[in-house]
Order: sequence, then C-alpha cells, then structure tokens
Amino acid sequence: QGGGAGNSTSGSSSTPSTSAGPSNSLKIGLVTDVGTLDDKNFNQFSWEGAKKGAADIGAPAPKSVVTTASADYAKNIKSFVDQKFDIIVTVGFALGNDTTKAAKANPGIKFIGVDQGVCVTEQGEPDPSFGCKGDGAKLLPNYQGLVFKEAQPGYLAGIVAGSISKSGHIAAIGGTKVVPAVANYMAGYANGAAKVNPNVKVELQYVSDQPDAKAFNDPAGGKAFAEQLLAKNKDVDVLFQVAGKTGNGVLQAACNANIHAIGVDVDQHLSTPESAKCIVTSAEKKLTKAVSDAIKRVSEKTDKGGTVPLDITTDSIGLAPFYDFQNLITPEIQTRIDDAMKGLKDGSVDPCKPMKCS
Amino acid sequence: MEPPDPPTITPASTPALEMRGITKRYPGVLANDAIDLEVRPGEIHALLGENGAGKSTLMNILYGLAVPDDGQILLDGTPVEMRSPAEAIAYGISMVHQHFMLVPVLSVADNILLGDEPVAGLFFLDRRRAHARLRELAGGFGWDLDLDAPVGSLSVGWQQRVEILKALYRNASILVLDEPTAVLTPQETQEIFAVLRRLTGEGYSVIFISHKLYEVLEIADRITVIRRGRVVGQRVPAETDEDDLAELMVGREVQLTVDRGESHPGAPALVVESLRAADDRGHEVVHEVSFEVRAGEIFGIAGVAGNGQDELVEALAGLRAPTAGRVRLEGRDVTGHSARDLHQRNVAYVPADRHRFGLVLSYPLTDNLVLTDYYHAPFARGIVRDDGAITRHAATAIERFDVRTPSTTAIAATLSGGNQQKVVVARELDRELRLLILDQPTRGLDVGSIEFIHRQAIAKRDAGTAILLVSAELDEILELSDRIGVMYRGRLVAIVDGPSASREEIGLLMATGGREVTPTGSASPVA
Amino acid sequence: MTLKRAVRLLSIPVLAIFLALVVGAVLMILSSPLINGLDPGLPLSAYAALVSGAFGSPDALVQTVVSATPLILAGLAVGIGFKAGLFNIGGQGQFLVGAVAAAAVGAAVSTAGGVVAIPLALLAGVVAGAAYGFIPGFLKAYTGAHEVVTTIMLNYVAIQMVGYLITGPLRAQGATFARSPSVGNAALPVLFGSNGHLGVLFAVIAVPIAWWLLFRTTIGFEVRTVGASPDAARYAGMRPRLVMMLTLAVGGLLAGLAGAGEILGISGYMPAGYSTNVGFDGITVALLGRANPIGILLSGLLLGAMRAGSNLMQIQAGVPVQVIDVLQGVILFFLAAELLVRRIFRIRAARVQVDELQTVTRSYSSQTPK
Amino acid sequence: MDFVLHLPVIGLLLQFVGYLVVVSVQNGNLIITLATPIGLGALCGFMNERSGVVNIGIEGMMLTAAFIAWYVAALAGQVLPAGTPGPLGITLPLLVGLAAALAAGVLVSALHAWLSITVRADQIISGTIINIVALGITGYLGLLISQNSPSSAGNFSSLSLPAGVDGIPVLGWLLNTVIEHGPITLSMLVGVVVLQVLLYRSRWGLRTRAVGEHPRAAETVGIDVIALRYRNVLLGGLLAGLAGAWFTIEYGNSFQGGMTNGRGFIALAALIFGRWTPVGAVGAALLFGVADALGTAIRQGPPTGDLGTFLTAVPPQLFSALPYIVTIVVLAGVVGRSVAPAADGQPYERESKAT
Ligand SMILES: Nc1ncnc2c1ncn2[C@@H]1O[C@H](COP(=O)(O)OP(=O)(O)OP(=O)(O)O)[C@@H](O)[C@H]1O
Ligand SMILES: Nc1ncnc2c1ncn2[C@@H]1O[C@H](COP(=O)(O)OP(=O)(O)OP(=O)(O)O)[C@@H](O)[C@H]1O
Ligand SMILES: [Mg+2]
Ligand SMILES: [Mg+2]
Repeated sequence: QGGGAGNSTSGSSSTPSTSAGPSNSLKIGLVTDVGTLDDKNFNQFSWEGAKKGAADIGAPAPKSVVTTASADYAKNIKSFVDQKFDIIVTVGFALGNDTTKAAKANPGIKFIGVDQGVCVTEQGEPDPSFGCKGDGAKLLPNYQGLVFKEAQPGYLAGIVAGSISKSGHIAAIGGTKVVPAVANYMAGYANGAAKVNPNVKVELQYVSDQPDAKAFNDPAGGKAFAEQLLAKNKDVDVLFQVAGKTGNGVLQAACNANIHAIGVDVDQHLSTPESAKCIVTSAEKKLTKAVSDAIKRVSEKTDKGGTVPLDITTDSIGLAPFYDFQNLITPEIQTRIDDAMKGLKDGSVDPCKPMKCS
Repeated sequence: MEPPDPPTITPASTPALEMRGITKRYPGVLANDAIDLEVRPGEIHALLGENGAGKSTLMNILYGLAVPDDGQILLDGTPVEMRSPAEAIAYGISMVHQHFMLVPVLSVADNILLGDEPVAGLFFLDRRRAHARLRELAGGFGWDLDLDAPVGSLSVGWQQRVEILKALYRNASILVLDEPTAVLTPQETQEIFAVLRRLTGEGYSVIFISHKLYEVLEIADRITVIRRGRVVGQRVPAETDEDDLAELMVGREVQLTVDRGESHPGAPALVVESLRAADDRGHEVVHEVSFEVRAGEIFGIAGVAGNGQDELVEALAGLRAPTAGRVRLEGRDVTGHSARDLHQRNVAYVPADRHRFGLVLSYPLTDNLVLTDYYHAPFARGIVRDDGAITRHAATAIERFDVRTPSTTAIAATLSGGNQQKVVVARELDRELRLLILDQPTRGLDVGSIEFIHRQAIAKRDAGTAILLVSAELDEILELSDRIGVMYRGRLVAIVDGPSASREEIGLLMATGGREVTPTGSASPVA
Repeated sequence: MTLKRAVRLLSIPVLAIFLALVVGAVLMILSSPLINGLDPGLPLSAYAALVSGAFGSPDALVQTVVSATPLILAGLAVGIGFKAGLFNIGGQGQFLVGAVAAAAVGAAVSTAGGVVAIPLALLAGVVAGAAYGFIPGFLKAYTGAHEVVTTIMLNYVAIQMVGYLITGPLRAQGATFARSPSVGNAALPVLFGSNGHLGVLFAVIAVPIAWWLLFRTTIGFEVRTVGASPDAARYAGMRPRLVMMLTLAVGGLLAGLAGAGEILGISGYMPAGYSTNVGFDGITVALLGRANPIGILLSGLLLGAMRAGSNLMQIQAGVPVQVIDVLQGVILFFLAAELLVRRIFRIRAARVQVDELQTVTRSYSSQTPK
Repeated sequence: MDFVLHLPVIGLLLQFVGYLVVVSVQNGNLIITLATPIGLGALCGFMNERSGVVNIGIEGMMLTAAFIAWYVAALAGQVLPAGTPGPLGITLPLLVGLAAALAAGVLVSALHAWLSITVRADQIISGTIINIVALGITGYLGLLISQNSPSSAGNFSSLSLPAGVDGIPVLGWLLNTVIEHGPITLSMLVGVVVLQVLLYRSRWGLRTRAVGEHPRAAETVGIDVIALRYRNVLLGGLLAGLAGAWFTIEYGNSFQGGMTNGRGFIALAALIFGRWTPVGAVGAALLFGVADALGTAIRQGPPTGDLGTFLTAVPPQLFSALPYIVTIVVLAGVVGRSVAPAADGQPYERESKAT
C-alpha cells in the first residue's frame, strides 16, 4: 500500500507525445502495488514517470499491470518478463522481495523498483536476515532501487509549519507507522519544526496500524480522524498529512477548521483543488522525475544497479510553491527554509535528529 | 364411474354461488376435473372427499388463491373473475383455511384487522375503533378474547375461533370453512356448529369441508362428494348414511373398520415412568407421564393436537432429551438414548410429518428406503456405500409394500402422499421389531391407504411387537387400540380399555382433561 | 451420469459465461473512448489477449493452473458447505488465518529440513483454517446464528487479527517494512515451469477426494441429507449439528490450505496488509461449478485462467483488470437468473438436482437445529 | 469469588465508563456523522428484511450510489451554474447528483428485487452479485473517468447554528450534536423516527410485519405480497442511495474505488444488533460509532493512570474488530438473542401448495 500521499494529475502528467513514432524500441512495463493507477498517489505518479520516460527516450508508450491483491506481485512481474519487456518498473517496497528475485532470474531485463532499497545476500538473493551483506550494484546490476529520503521534504515542511504556527502547537497525520516512507516524513516534520521552535508541540498520529484501506484509501475515515484530533487539540493550527487518499480527508478537515494544511508527495494545491484554499505548500517527492530519469539512464546505458538514494542533492525532493500563501512566508521564514536546504545539501543538517527515522 | 345424481331438492331462487366446469391441473395430477358446484343462499353445503380429492383446490380457486385452467364462477348469477384473494374478499367471500393463516407474533386484534385496517388520518391505524368493533363481534358469540395477546400464545381451539372471527369481520355473504373441525374436540366442534347454524340464519351461505362423515351428516343441508377431482354425487343427509357416503368417496365398497382380531399382550416391552420433557422454548410440556406398552398390544394415545404428544413421542424416539423420568425397553434403561441407538435396539418410528421427517423429498426412493439403515451392512462397508445392495433392497421393499412408483430411482416428492407414507412404513416395519411408534400414521391418506397401513400395524402386533399409536383422529384410536391413554395439557389424564371406550367419554377427556372447564384451551358457553 | 445429462447440466453455466462475455464486450466498447478512442474491436483484442495470456504458452498454462489452485480449494470450501445447506462466505478469513499460521510456523522452522518444515507449516495452515471455519459451524449448530452473517463478520475480524500479528509478534527483525520472516526451507518446491509449486497438487488431489467422500461414502450421504433436510437427518439418527460443524471446519481447512499454499508456494513470507481475492472468487467458483467437485475443478480453472490472462489483457489491450470482477458478477447474475437464460435460449436444461443453492437463504431466519 | 480481587477491576471498569462518556460527549457530533452511512444502510436492510427479503448487497448499493452521486454532480457542475450555495451548501449540481444517487439506489434494488422476488433466485447470491459487480464497475469506470477527471462539485455543508448557541451549557451541546449536520445526516435522524413510528402504528407497518412473518397469511387477507415486497425493497434503495451519496457529496467530495470500506456490512451488523427495528439499527450504528471514536481517542492520547496503561496494552486492532465481534455475540444470543423475521429469505410462490 501507499507510501506517500495525495498528488497532482496536472503537475507532471502532461507527456510530450513523440509524433515521429518510436525511435527507441525499449518496451517498458509497470507493476503497481495494490491499488489503482489513479490513486493520485505513488502508483499514479510512477506511472506518469514511466510515460514521461518512455516519451523522452522515444520508446513506445509503456504498459501497466495493476495489482489487485498482494498475493499476485510475483505473477504480475512475471507477465512482463514473459512478454520480453526490456524495462520493468515495480512500485512500492512491498514488491521489493519479488523484484529482487526477478532481477536475479532475468539479468537481461532492467528493473526499476520505486521505494525499494536493494538488500541482498552475497548470493544476490533477497536477504531474509536483512543484513544486506551483498553488494547490490555488483550482484544485481540490472536492478535500480529508488529510495527517497522522505525525511528531507518532511523536515522542510516542519520548518514551514513551525514558523507559521501562532499557537506553537502543530500536527501531522500519517497512514501507518509500518510504512517507512510515512514514518520518515513524520520524523523529518517533527525535527524541522523543533529546529525553528524548540518548544513547539507536535502531534504525530497514525490512522491505522497496518497498510490497509483504512490507512490509505478511506477519506471519510481520515477526515473523521483529523476532526477528532482537532476537537481534542483545539489550538493546533497547522496540519500535515501523509496518508494517501485518507489524507485527502485530512486536508478537508483542516479547511473546514480554517487552519493551515501541508500536502505531501506532489503539489496538492494542484492535485486536490477542493482543498487548495488551505494548503500552504506540499512536501514533494518527485516520483515522476525519479522514474523517468531512471529510464533515461537505462536507455543511455549509464544506469548502475543497487540502491539509488534520491534526495535534495539530486533535486528529487523539495517544497511546492506557496501560491496564495506567499505573503505568509516572511523573508525571515524564507531564509530559514533556504538555510535548511543548504544544510541538507551539504549534510550539516540531519533531518533524522533528534527524532529517529525508520 | 356413475354420473352425478340429479339434485333431489328442487332449486330455490338463483344460487348464491355457482362454479361451472372448474378444471385444475397440477404436475402429476388432475386436481379438479370439470367440477360443478352450486350453493344456495342460507344453506350449509358440505364438500366431502378423500385427501387429495381436490376440495381445497376448488376452494382456493373460488378464493382467488389458485387459477383454474378452465371453468367459470358465478355469484348471484353473474359471472366473476377471481384473480386474487383481494377480489374474492371484495365479492363477499371469506375463507377459513385448512391450515391456520395467522401471524403468531401479531396480536389477536392485528391478525383480524390485517388487510382491512381502519385508518385514522392518512395511514395511522385506528386501533381504538377496531377494538370496539372486535369486542362486539366476539361478544356476540360469548367469546371473551384478549385482543392484545399474541395469537401464537393461544390454544389451537382458540386460534380456530380467531380464524372464524377474521372471516366474519369482513362481513362476507359466503363463508368457506376448510376442515375447521380437524383440530377441534367434539365439544368445540359442537360449539362451532352452533355458530354456523346461527350464521345461516343471518343469511350467510356456508361451504363446509370435512372428512368426517358423521359431522357432515349432522351439519349439512346438502352434501357434494368429490373423488379424484370429479364430482361423483350429491346427497341430502336425510337420504344417505355413512356407508353410502364412504362408498361414494372411495368408489368402492369400503370396510370403514378393519377387524382387529384378538390381541395377546405379553410382558411389558416399553415402560415409561413419570417422564418430563420441554418444548423448544424450554417450557415443560410433558409432565410426569407414566404408562407401559406390552408386547403384542397397541397402546393408543388420544388428545387434541398440541397437548404434548409430539414432545412425548420425540422423547421416546430419542429425538428429544427428557428432563426427568425413566424410559425402559424390555427392562433395559434407555432414557435419553439417541435415535440411532434405539434404532439398533429394534425400535421403529413412523413420524407424523412424512415430508419433514420421514422422507428426504429430493432423494430417490433408493436412498429414502435406507435413510435409517444406510450406515451398516449390507448397505455400507465401513464408510463406503454399496449402491448395488441399496438398489436391490429398494426393489424388494417397493414390491412387498406395493408402493406405486415408476421406478426405484423416482424422486420421493413425485409420489402421492399415500405412496410416500408406504415408503416410510416399508422402511420402518420391514424388520424384527420390539417397539413400533406410530405417530399420526394415516394423516392425509385416503381410505385405501389407511386400510393398508392399519393391516400392517395389526400384523406387527400379532407378531408380538409392542405398538404405541399416537393420533389426533379419535376414530383411528378407537379402532385399533387395546388400551387408550388420553393426553391433556401434557398429562396422561386417563387410561381406559380400548374396546369398551366410547367416543363421547374420550372426547370429553380430550377437551377438559376430565376436570372443570378452564378459561382458555376449551369452550366457553355460546350465548 | 449420462453424457446427455451432463450436457443438460452444463448448458446453463456455459450459456451464463457466454452471456457474461457479451455484456463485458458491450461494457468495453462503451467505455473504449475513455481508454484510447472508440474502438469496437477492443473486446476482441481484449479477449484474445485474455486467452493467450491464459493458454498461449507453457508458462501461461502453468500460471493458469497456479492461479486456479487456491480458487479450486476455496471453491470446494464453499461447495461442500452448499451440499450441507450452508453458505460459507468466510473463505477470505479462513484463507488469511491459514496463511498467517503457515507463515508463522514456516518461519519458526525455516532452518529445519524441508521434509520436516513443509509438513509442519502446511499442518499449521490447515489446522488454523479448520479451527476458524469451525467457529461459525459451532455458532450455527448451538445458537442458530446464521453462518452468512457470522462468516462475513469473521472475515473482518481475521483481517484485524492478521494485522496485529504481522505488525506485532510476527514482525521480522530488521525488516524496514512490517512483514513476517521468510519461511526458508518451508517453501514449497517448484515442480514444473518457473512457478508450478507443490501446492498445485493439493487442489488436484482434493477434488477427487471430495467427490468420493460426498457421493460414495456414508459421510457424504449424511452431509447431503443434512443439507436437503436437517429434520429428516436427525430423525434418521444422524447428528446435523456435528455434520454442520464438521462441514464448515472442512471448508475452513480447505481455505486454510489455499492460504498456506500461497504463502509457502509463492510469496515465501507474509507482508502487512496481505490481501486476496480468493474468498469471493471461491463463491463464484462454487456456484459456477454447481457445488459439484468436478464442476468446481472446471470453473476454478476457468477463473484461474481469467486471473492469469487478465495481465496480458491489461498489457496488450489496456483494459483495466476490474473487468474480470464485472465478468464474474455477471456470470453469477445469469446463473441466478437461470429463468432469464432459459428464456433467451428457449431451452429446458436440468435444474440443479437437489437445489442446494435454494436451501441456503431459506435457513436465514431459522432456529437452532437439534 | 474473592472480593478483594474484584475491587481494582471494578475501579478500572468505572474509570473506563467515565472515559467512554467523556469521549462520546466530546465527539457526539462526529459520532452521529459517522453513523450516518451505516445507519442509512441498516435502514435499507430493514426495509428489505422486514418484508422478507435478505439483503447482503447493501455495500454494493452504497458504493454504486457513491460513484453516481460524485460523477453526476461533477458532470452537472461543468454544465450547470453552481450559483451561490444555498443553506446547507445546497447547489444545483449537488441536488442533481443526489437525485442520481437515489435513482441508482432504486435501480440496483430493483435488480435485487427482481432476482429475489420474481426469479426467486437465492437472495444471498443476489446480494453477493450486487457487491461483486458494484465493486468491479465503479472501480473500472472510476479509473477510466479519473484519467480526464471532472474533479468534484464540492459537497453539502452542515447546518450552522447562530454563534451564541454553542455557548449555552447543555442545550448548546445537544443542539450542536444533533442539529449541526448536513442534509443527508439530518434526513437519517428524521427517517429513523418516522420509520419506527410507521412500523408499529401504520397500516403499512402492520402489513410489512405480517408479510415478513407469514406471507401466505397476509395474502389470504387480500394483501399483495409481491407488490409490497417490491415497494419496500425499492424504497430501501432510496436509503442506500442516500447512504452512498453521503460519501461523495456530503462528508466527502470525491470518489475512489472501494471507498465504502465494508461499511455496508457493518450496516448489516447494525441491523441485526438492532433486532431489525429502525431505532435499534441506528442505535447500533451509533454504538459502533462510539467504539470507533474510542479507538481513535485512545490512539490520539490515552487517558492517564492505570486505565491508560490498560487501554494502551490492548491491541488497537481490537477496537476496529469490535463491531463485528459484538454482532456475532448478539446473533449467538450470548446477550439476548436477535431473531430474524420468520419469513426472512423465503422466496414467495404465489400459488398455494397443497400437502
Ligand atoms: N405440493 C406438491 N407439489 C407438487 N406435486 C404435488 C404436491 N402435492 C401433491 N402433488 C402431486 O399430486 C399427486 C397427488 O398427491 P396427493 O398426496 O394429494 O395424492 P392423494 O390423492 O393423497 O394420493 P394418495 O391416496 O396416494 O395419498 C402426487 O402424484 C404428487 O405428485
Ligand atoms: N400447489 C400444488 N402443486 C401440485 N399439486 C398440488 C398442489 N396443490 C394441490 N395439489 C394436488 O392436487 C390434489 C388436490 O389437492 P387438495 O389439497 O385440493 O386435496 P384435498 O381434497 O383438499 O385434500 P385434503 O383433504 O388432504 O385437504 C392433490 O393430489 C394435491 O396433492
Ligand atoms: Mg384440503
Ligand atoms: Mg394425499
């Protein structure tokens, strides 16, 4: 189920159509995690990325297989293998295990795993002990595991939240703790806020205990969860959501309560116009760019196997524009943000301190 | 068959009801075959016929519950179409059905109002007005009913009265009663008769259905006899008698009572000592019942349906755990033993409801004939069925008990009731028996089948089997039993000698338990 | 049964499938503008892809069989229930419980030799499934609580239970994402193709056994009798309560086996939020198979083929996978609306002999059987 | 039993009850809001089952209506002038969407009625079909449509009381809890009372109860059983339609596949728990709402003291599973048996069978 959250159809989805037919014969396939291609979530934006990548390298339009039950991961990857596809994108850490196996079994095929840290034994098998002894780059040169440092955008969101909060009491609602991406966003957020306001109060709450529909596909539930949180903490005045479609309900709750909201993963000012009027900014994780870049690397033969860390240094994460809230961001707040970004770039700032990431 | 006799009474004015050439087919049976019926204003017209003759079907057609394949209905000379009970009611026809048509959880009042509710304003029930009217109506017969009591809590007799009130409430002009007395004691029957006579006085026309010849002779102005769906004769009580009617019904000379011969009772085979049992709701309905049945005798238990007989029988057949008391079979204590265990001890049980218990209607006869023996040799080796043996067994059983069926693999549901019952009897009686429990063994059977089954029972008796016969048919009890116990409100209120017993004596015991008349459960005097 | 009778029995299901495909085609054509421009040919290309994705290559065939395996087992779980007049909607829950038990035990014995590990893990799965199936059986037998409602509820309870176990006690140490540890040696060996695992044999074996038990043994006779008439069964000295409980337990056992098979034969561990379609597909399989083991084998393979082929359908025709659900539902619709099908084709096909399917809802308001 | 052993338990129990009350009072309004789709779904089930038609397809009916409400409203929003929202945020597109949702509910119910009453197919299978097809089709179309998605036409808003009211001690809370809702929630609150009264005081109610208990008897007094069942099932469809619309044009404002998330089945549970009466069913829905709120409250900040330590020790999944467990318990009669109408699930054949 979904790591990040609500996102934009408009944003990156426009794919320049290559009028002069495919100039590149690479066949690209994408396997989603349980969910749908329109989840306004990481499935959808990886898919946009695949389409963009294909267009950029002049390959035919990519194909997709939607996973309806987590029992089917291996089967779905296999159907692309059987169809002799050249590049297979698998979305979500949940597919990591099966992607690793497939990569090992099919050295001739390039695999791109979104949110998948490559963790293998010396034999290049999925590591049951998670010691990750093996060197992915060597053992599985055909497998790029794209891993975002969600803590970084989370941290920037925290800076903003901490700065604009009048009450010094802010909150974040995540889908579930057991999804690392979510937990990292949340930790970064808390740390960022603490940086600008040492005695800020941060409510970090998770809707569910497992990556189920309640966590990522239940806007009604998310809205209710947020409303109850706000009823209990009346002075909370900034709310960050990291809960997919459940989170869209969270944004609604924020709007109804006339407090500031912060979106996640992509510019939600565009992806969820219903709530745009209260979204100050969004903690972005540029899935589309990341996937299309990975595809480009393959076609340019510059791809290397193993975990590909994606962070601010590669401009893979960041903050969305402030739109109508620009005036809210005083020069001094802006400098805080810039400093934080600089610090994150040169490594002088660790978004996973004091609160640990997973 | 002989042509219908011409009516012996010269027709009065135009008949209140006329049914012409009514024909109705059901899968495998011609239920009504060009039936003509004429009912005059103010008369009680009896319909007589064996089970399955087509009486209910004819009335269902009149009441719009069944659609005739052919024929015509005239009310006061004008042809009408009965497409639904609603229309029949609109035409002033009311019907008391063979089986209760009451909603147990609803109150007496609501049951009577249902379908013709007085409403105040747009849709709210006007209960006050309704109750007033009902009290008046019931009071007219001297019945004081608790209008708010759920019907389910009333005794059968009182439920039957509610049915009648329901019919009268719709101030109809034609009243149909389909076997209203089947569940009543002779005393209750007399009371109903009084009501009917009064109604005809008030200009009602009544159609009265019964199997009981003497009842019909007593109450009817005219009698129409139906056999196998055809009208086979019409009589006036004054000019006929039971033998004549019986012959008309069955189409041949019938021996209304098989001669039972001498019985030679031996040692007690079944001994029941102060047995108690509860119904499904946990209320004790069998209190301290004690009796014994000797080998080679038939012990009959008479009683109005619903006085604990079912629970008693189930307790004896191993289908219900007694709450107290003992049951001994040839000295051995078998209290609370399972049905399977009793079966193995040569106890056989012919249940009252063959469709619910005795047979699996969707099974072929082969499986039905081993329903209680499927688990042992020769029909099964270990857990493996021997279909060969099962088929062979079916063939012989069908032969010996002359079950009329197209084949051994015919589905039980397609057999006629009598033949269905023969299947059950064949299965249960076709072996050595210590004890045979017969529960309503001939309910819903024609005289021919009854004769056959009674002979089988007597044969078993003579072979030294102890037989417990439970029946609501007083005549059957009187006909077969060496000794008769009467059940009333869960108690065995009396045990009398069979041959010398009188139906009045037994009837009174059934109605009152031999004690003072009690408010519910039995008659209150007719005004 | 005679060939003639077989044909008459099959006609309705086959026609239902045919009609469903027609409806599916209409849906595709109507919605094709939303995919890539109005395209009357879409259904053809979609179904062609579906077929070749299911049978096009040896690998595809293996995939079909592998996908069919849990469906056949779950179908039997439901079908056997039907025979006893019980509607087991709890396949999903029993599947999950079986899966988590197999995952747990499998992980515990992952280092032991396969000969030991595999049987132990499987055993855990079937026992857990059977136990979970026994609950509604017990409730029905002793309280009259209708199994349809209780099994639906138990499905949701199972989801929560599994969630608790995987994110709690069973969570693999060191894993960044909540999942159970790998089952190691308890994984089922692959017998043929790239993923034709041992579990496939379970289904293949279960079918004849179920058939034999149902139609050739006294046990089956008792089950069918209880289904056809609990009262008659009781009168005949059978124990309907026991039969009901056992039937549902066996159903749970089969569903549990299916779950264990998926974990041990395919994923090798259980992730948090592990989900499955098997529960409800099993109902379709059982109904389509007329609650007869042979029929269930066939319909299981059919649905397996649909699931297996659906990928190629998405890849080549771009038709969303949900079409498969629609097809299933419509097949069921035409089965239920037999009347309609008969009218459309003016045929007199054999009704289901003992009309199990009818007995199911009839017992909805029923009291405790004795 | 040992009295001493009991004391702490009782203390804990009292604390728990206290906590429960506090949570319920704090979130009264929210609890009613969340009970709406479940309550309306249960009322739909009530209309069906009281007249003898089992309906496990509520989930599918709600999902369909939710989809239709969203899509039609959104389309309407593109062609119709939204205008300035009236009271309760009512706009023309939203009304169109609502009407469409009601129609959809009735349509799906018509299918159920036809299958279970006319065809006399197994009613549970009919419900299963509805659930499967609804999930498939809405998912399928939802996906294709959202490619070129008309995002949303917004949603109804809650009735807002004059500023001062909330201040009034008890009354303020009461009004806020019961009155400050969107039109759909309000209609449920009204609907449940109306249905309860009608069931026991009206001709319709009497006839419905009779038909659900003993249809043959009802027919013999001239009631058209088939027609009454059809009417009630279709009316039930309206309620399912309302429930669906709640998701996409009242509480939420967009659609996703499977967004009803099993609330249709909880509705079934509520119906049973509520013993097949309107007030009972909605009461049960509210109770489930309380369980939900409790789970969330504990998650967001458990009470201090040993109650807190106790509650945090309980696996949170237990609270999510509570409604289902409670239903099983009630159905099993462990705390007062709940028995369905006698004829519930029995297909009715018009011509009398003689036996
Ligand atoms: N409920 C029913 N449904 C279908 N067919 C029935 C039904 N009841 C009776 N029949 C058919 O009607 C025929 C007569 O049944 P019924 O039991 O009334 O016969 P009968 O006149 O009582 O004969 P018998 O004297 O053998 O009892 C049977 O052949 C049976 O197939
Ligand atoms: N719905 C039905 N379907 C099939 N056969 C039927 C049906 N109703 C009645 N029959 C058959 O039609 C014949 C006439 O039945 P009917 O009930 O009219 O007999 P009856 O004279 O009322 O018998 P009884 O004295 O037992 O009431 C019987 O063979 C019966 O089995
Ligand atoms: Mg009759
Ligand atoms: Mg008969």
